[in-house]
Amino acid sequence: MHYEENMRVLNMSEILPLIRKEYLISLAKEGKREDERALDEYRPLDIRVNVVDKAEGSALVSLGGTMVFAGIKVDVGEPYPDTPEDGVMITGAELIPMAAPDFEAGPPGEEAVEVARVVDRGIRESKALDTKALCVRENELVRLVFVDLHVMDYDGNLIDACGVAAMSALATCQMPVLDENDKPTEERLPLPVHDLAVPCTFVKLGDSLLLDPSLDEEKALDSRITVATDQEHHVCAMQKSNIGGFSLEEVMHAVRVSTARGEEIRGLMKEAMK
Amino acid sequence: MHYEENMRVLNMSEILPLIRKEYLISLAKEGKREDERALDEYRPLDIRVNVVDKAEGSALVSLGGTMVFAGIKVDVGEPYPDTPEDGVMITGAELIPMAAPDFEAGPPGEEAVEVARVVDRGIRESKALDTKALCVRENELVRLVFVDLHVMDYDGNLIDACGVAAMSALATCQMPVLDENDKPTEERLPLPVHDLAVPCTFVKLGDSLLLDPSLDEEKALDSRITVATDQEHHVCAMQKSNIGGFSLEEVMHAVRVSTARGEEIRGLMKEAMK
Amino acid sequence: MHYEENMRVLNMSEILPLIRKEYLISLAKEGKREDERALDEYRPLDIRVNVVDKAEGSALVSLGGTMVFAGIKVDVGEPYPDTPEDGVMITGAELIPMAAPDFEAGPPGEEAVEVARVVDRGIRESKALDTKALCVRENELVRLVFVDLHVMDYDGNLIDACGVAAMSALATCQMPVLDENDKPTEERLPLPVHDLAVPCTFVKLGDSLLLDPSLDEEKALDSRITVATDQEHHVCAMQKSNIGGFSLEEVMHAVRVSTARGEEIRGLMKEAMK
Amino acid sequence: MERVDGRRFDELRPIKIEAGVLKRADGSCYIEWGKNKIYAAVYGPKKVLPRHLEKDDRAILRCRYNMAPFSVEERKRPGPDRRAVEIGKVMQGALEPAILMHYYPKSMIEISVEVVQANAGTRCAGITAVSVALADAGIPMRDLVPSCAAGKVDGQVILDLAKEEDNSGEADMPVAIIPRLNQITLLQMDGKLTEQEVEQAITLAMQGCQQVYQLQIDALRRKYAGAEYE
Amino acid sequence: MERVDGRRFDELRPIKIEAGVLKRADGSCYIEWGKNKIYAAVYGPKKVLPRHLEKDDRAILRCRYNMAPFSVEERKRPGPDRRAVEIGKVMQGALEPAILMHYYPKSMIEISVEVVQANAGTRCAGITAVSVALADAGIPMRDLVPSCAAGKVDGQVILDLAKEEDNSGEADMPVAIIPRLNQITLLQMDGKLTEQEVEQAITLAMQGCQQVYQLQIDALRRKYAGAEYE
Amino acid sequence: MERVDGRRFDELRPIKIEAGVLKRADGSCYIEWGKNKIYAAVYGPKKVLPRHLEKDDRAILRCRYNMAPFSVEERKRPGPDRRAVEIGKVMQGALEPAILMHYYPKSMIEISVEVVQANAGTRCAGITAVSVALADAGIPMRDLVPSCAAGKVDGQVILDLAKEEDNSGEADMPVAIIPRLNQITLLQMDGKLTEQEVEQAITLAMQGCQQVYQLQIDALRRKYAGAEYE
Repeated sequence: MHYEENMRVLNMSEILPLIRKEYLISLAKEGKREDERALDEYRPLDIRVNVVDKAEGSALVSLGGTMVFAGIKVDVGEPYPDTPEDGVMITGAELIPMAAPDFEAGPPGEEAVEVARVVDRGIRESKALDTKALCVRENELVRLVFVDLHVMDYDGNLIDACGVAAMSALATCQMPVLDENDKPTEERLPLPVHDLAVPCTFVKLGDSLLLDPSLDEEKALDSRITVATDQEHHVCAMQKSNIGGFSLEEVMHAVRVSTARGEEIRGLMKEAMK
Repeated sequence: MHYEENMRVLNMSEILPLIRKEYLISLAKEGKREDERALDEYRPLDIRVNVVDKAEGSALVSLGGTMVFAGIKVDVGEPYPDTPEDGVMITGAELIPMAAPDFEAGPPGEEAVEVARVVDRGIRESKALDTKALCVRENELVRLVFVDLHVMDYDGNLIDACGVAAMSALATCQMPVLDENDKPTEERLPLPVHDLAVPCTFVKLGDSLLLDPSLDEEKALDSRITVATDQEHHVCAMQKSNIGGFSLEEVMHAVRVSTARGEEIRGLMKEAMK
Repeated sequence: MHYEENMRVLNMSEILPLIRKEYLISLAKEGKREDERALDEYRPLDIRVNVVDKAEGSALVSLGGTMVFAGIKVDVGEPYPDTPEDGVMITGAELIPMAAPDFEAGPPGEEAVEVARVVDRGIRESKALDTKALCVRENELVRLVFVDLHVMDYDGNLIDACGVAAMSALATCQMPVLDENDKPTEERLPLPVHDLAVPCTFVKLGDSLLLDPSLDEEKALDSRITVATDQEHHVCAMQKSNIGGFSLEEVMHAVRVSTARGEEIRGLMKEAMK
Repeated sequence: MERVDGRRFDELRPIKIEAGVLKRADGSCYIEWGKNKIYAAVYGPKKVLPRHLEKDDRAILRCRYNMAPFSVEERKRPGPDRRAVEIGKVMQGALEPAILMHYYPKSMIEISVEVVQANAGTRCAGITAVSVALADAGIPMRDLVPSCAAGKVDGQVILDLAKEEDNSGEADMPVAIIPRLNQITLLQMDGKLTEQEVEQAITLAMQGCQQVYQLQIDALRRKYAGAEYE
Repeated sequence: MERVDGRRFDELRPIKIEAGVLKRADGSCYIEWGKNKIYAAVYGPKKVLPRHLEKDDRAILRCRYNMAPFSVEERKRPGPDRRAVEIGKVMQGALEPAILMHYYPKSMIEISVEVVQANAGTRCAGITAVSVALADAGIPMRDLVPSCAAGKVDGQVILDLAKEEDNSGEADMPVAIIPRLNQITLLQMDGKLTEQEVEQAITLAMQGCQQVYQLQIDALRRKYAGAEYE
Repeated sequence: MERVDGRRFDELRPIKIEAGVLKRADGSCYIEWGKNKIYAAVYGPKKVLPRHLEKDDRAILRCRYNMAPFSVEERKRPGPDRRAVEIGKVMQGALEPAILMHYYPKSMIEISVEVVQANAGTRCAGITAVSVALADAGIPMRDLVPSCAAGKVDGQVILDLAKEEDNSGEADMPVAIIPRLNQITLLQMDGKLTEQEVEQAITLAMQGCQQVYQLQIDALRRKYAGAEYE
């Protein structure tokens, strides 16, 4: 196909030699991957919650060699003027220099911004967090929920690891009840979390879609797509990322796999939260 | 003249070869310019107001190939401690990368800062905007008038284009009336604008003063001077800029031409505001 | 000694050739210094207070060729949540480009941060400033004391020059009394200062400890240590800095000398404050 | 279903595209899309700065999306925020596959989108304008990149949501395609859709892109009347 | 004296050290020290960027100390504050004398400490973890650098203050040493101590460092079982 | 007219200039002008950093104007604000025409003005001090650059406004000249003046500059007693 050849030249990775990419593509054509997974199979996913005492909610997620902490802090503040009855969720991601040799200190780059925003969108749009229930006094005072993603080790597929960590930390978060002066008390109440949104990310290598890309697969990718689904198997967020394109059929394949795998991951999350 | 020779070496443009500068100087000596204007003639000036619905006031000004949007947003806030009875005008200019190949993204550089401050000074000192009338409650609450200059295309003489855009946008700005709780209502009232300050900028090329410099003339300039005048032909702001100097006679020539041309530009502004 | 040889290679100054360092070390071994001081002797220390009218407190300190202004501004604001009954002291240091050919404009680097924090710690821990007496209303409003250190000329040993300047400015600071609306009045009251903390800084050159290092000695240093003492000869802050190490004996030597010299400097400060 | 502005479910807002509107830029475009007013500019190919970003075998593409402080209801602080950074990134992903990047090794193409007035759909309008600006700059491309959103409002999948529809709607999905290759190069979604609705919405958005594509071609024809395009 | 957590005056909090816990880093270490939870990572030796920092005769060392936003009581804004900048600087001064920097001219060693949960003594725990991570990365050193604080609480000099002790205490003094050289490479103090108490506290802290040293060696033994260390 | 401090309309405030007051700077000057206290320093000519700013045929000049946080009524946040950036720019424009920049190709001259106490007229005092510092640094110049403001208070054009006069005045106009060339290299104005008043004010300010010029020469004479200047 003419298109494919052009794309190959266009997206030739600067890091991994072309030959390495060709190898991964040829493997994928046969439905195989370097680490012997199926194309639609996750790496081992380990979820631990309540791992940080100082956070109101927390989770440590390992996805293959990728490791992410999510920590939740709940505060109070003013609502946004256009949503005076809604609590506010603020999601940030830091790709700290510890996590990879090429991560730089400093304000979040566009990679970190995209991770945080896609994770945030999946959770927000699934309505997993009931922001109405986080209103203290309309137009005046609401709860602010800070979700901080701290990436410790980067071995591919940050969005899914961060998404699972954030959702797990939120779902197990115990926020302090306020007294009559709006000051936090010792009493704790769970956050109003009613769903478990799960993002599933694929890369396209040649004509194949690979779920949960490893670092090497990410480096070789033509294009990337994330599909977040909720408990009722609705799609609640999508994000095509990086260079390259998808056909409609490829997108719908990604949607179908995400729905199935999302359900399995929700199972693991529930197990971890017990 | 000994001085002149030294100055020529000193200010030799790094961008335009000396030969190009010499050509422009020799033209100017005969009272001519590359685009066939007279030395004290403006390029075509086009003023359109109310071009942005979301802004309380706006103007789009084209001066030759230079194109600038001015947008006004009116908010409320605390007065400055030393002027407790005055509303506040805040002028900012952004030289966005769209406008020229060498404009960089990021916080305003010294060029953008100077443009904003000279434009601001002309309007402020002319008392065109009645800041006293923008006081809501002394010492407590006043109107804040944000004047944002967004330079889309840079073809020389930013100050004059920005000055005319800012003044035109202010003069046609309809600010929301506040209700008893200091919240904006749907009702609109014009800003209290009582004058139309106009800046006129000249460059010195050799011994000649050229009004409204084109991009090429700016690149070749020895020195620059701006004179802002008001309706009553008072000078309300001056700014000598860049390297080089002026004699007293040259300054006074610039003042006289500015007074005359300023009046013509005020005519165009009034026409555009009809 | 094996250790010493290794250290010499490790810390070889990049600026001063090894030979210069060797010379200073050999001098120090004989108890001598280039400027003929004893190892535990200060350069001439000149303290002048109330040198800036606009500051509530100020001092200009010269220590050899090092020159520092300290200026105090007193404001009001909220206390920190964990110390609701305490006024707040905020110490900042700026190593402005004027002070040395290699000082860069911009936010404070790690050198400036360390200077400010060590000076701050000495004063804070000595309890020289009675922060309780700076509380206006518990949990609500306290005095904020800004200590700004402006280094004009850098000729070695910033910490001691800055420490003496800050302490002298605080001790002579006259803050405005507040009226019933918490607004500053013309009336003045001294800051509640009950001690005079003094930092003494040493560098280690070879096996010798040199008090009050000159610029050249700093450039050649193996390691640095600061000991701040108070009126009752308590140690109230210590800071080992830079590469290299100290034996316990060396540290205790530094403590003893600091106690003695600190007392002398307090004498000079009191003289200057008369 | 009656839409707020009387459009059919598969109807675009009025779109006006003009190529070559700026003097300094190597290529430019102005687009009015409903109440959106957006400028796009292209500079390059030019020298890469800083140098270490240079690629030996192809150009690099830098995309900037920015809103003027007065382009939205509440004054926006000048300079790109996190939303703008993300849009810049997905714009790049949408456009780069259409550009023959390997024609210009060791060089840089810089793209700017400036939103002067915003009213839902700025990223689609921006991408649409940029690819016209790229053509205006003479940058060789596989194709133009038209862009258009679909969404779900009141239970129905519709094309090109206006601001009021977006605010009250159940989902919004901006899409960009390379028509000749039938590839989707921008795809984002927020809201809630079933699998079937996702397919329906993408299909509708792709049809919208085809309409936008014609408008892009028309704009270039108007600018380069007599010259052959396609 | 009865300490808040029942420890003797010269007793450390429980310490758990694990070497080699991160995949990407060249060397790494996880330490739990009382309620502190801290990761350390080492990258390098690698190329120096920016180039003008390069030294012809030795490596340069860059130290970063950072706290996660959720690691403390009040949420911390992301990124190092002034306290973190100072700690990074003194950590460098504590560690560099133990590293054979001249083995790697024109190169750079990068050290990161990330505090995930903080509870007094993070800089000592961080330095302790970093020197294990340096060993894990195979960087040649004169020795490990154990670190430990002493302080004064209720008039008595004690070892390794817990958070509650630090808050109510009269002085805190973090110390790090190079055991083989018997050199103090970290020494800070705030509070009020007499000359005698300073000597007592340093001596006690140095004894604590010796205990920590054994735990560091044990951790490396566990990781590199069979390999010889010391 | 009676001025607030009893001066004549054409009288300067008391001015004290001292050259060579800093140890590290290549040239320096301290000026007290009324209640203003200002230091100026010059470094260079030196290597240009960053390199890409280098000019093949001449030096570049960098000007920094800064106020200490405690130099004004309300504490100023450290670092230059927009006003300071503008003053740095006009200072450069005022001074550069007097410096023989082409004597030092590929090099950089750095100028700093630090205001320790401010009381109207800091930019004029700063320019005056800098040109003495330039002479102290041995930088070859066409001439010194004296600077002085004129303004209008209570309807009258007067020289060198004090703070109280500036606050209540109708116009302020800082001017700097190169005396030998009779060229105005700094000229700013805010307020309201007729054409005639503009001419009157410039003329008065230029006369003030001539007085300042003598003080500059005196200061250099004191410093370099015996050496010939002029």
